[in-house]
Amino acid sequence: MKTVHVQYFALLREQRGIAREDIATAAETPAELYAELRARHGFTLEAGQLRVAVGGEFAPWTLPLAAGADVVFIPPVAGG
Amino acid sequence: MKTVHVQYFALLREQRGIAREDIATAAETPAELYAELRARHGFTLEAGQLRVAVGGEFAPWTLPLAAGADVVFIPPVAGG
Amino acid sequence: MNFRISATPLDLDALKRSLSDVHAGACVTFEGWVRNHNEGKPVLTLEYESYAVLAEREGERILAEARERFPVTAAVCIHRIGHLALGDLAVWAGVSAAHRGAAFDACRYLIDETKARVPIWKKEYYADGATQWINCATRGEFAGAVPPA
Amino acid sequence: MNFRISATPLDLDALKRSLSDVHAGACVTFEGWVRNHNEGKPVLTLEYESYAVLAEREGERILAEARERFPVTAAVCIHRIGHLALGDLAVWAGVSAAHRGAAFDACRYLIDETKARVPIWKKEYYADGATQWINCATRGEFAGAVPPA
Repeated sequence: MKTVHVQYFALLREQRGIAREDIATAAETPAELYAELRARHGFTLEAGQLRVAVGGEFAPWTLPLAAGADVVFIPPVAGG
Repeated sequence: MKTVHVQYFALLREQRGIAREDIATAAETPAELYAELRARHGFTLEAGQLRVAVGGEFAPWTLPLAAGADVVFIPPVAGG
Repeated sequence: MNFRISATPLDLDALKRSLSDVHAGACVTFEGWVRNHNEGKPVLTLEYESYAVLAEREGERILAEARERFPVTAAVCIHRIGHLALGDLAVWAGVSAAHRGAAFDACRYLIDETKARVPIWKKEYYADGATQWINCATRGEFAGAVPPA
Repeated sequence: MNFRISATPLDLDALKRSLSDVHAGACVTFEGWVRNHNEGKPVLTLEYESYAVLAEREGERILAEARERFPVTAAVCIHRIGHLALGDLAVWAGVSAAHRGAAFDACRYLIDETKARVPIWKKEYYADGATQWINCATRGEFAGAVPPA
């Protein structure tokens, strides 16, 4: 188990009810982490609709998750 | 012979030295009128580089020229 | 009139406001600025001249064509005449539309057609003292010019 | 930084001045305005939210791409966040260039890529009391989204 820092935005923030939390997890990748959080919080967005950022940069879903990582799941964007 | 009113702009105005004049002419079309004026004033522009307007509207070079017509020969434009 | 020839500097805020509309989600503007060079020659200043009555008629036709071709909310184009200095605004075209594609395409259409068809002439004054009426040294600059019969 | 997320209204005069350059003959700007409808539904107000640190990084990449692809003099893009009312300015993109083709193309590139790639989200508030995070009800809105392995 390690702890990672997760920030939520937009629909994910509303569905979670908070903007950030620390998660103790055994997930080894962002993909595993999102599956875990989705099951726990009932997020309606599927992973395929999201991108993920780790440490403030877009990252592959298969990136090994380090302890202390800052993770953001990015819902479909809609600027403009 | 009839009299027509000619206005000059840009390069034609500078080559003629005045902005407008009344011309007594036997020319039956703007094409004939321009040939006459070009010979008289040494305009460097060929008719093929110009358009012509009669009465404030673009007109064909073969339009019959009426007495009192307002004629403008239009050098290559360069707005913008 | 939404196409105008202006002998005085333009009020850009007022022009922009004239495009406002709650149905519009996109606004594209084009500004033509006097730049310090043209085809490699240093330009000091410019003079624009126009046959205004025909310029405004032809300009209104261009605006009507843009409104026909593209779903726009509003379209305006103003061209300066007179002496202009480096950096001065020579022409302003603005379009609002529900969506950005139409706004970009219509604005581009306005300026392209204005440059090709509207009786406005530009004289450049160069650093070496020479001057030139642009496009008058070459043939065939006219979209739609018909040689005399 | 030439790409910014702003929680306060934009100073358009200052933004425009930041594009000025004696080498530039063309300036194209795009403004995205809050409009009163979206896909047939009456919109009352909007809320934009952003993951600003990544938005500004991705935005700077988009500006760098535009400068690589098109011969531009300057390029700037600013996106608002927070609550906006009808007619408010949501995003401003401006490009100056020696020639108008590059200015139009680069400005279009900026806004297209910003909408497709920058982490900004829009919530619409409708006249009937409903709200919606745009693009979240459908899949596949993401250019470049890679499903998890």
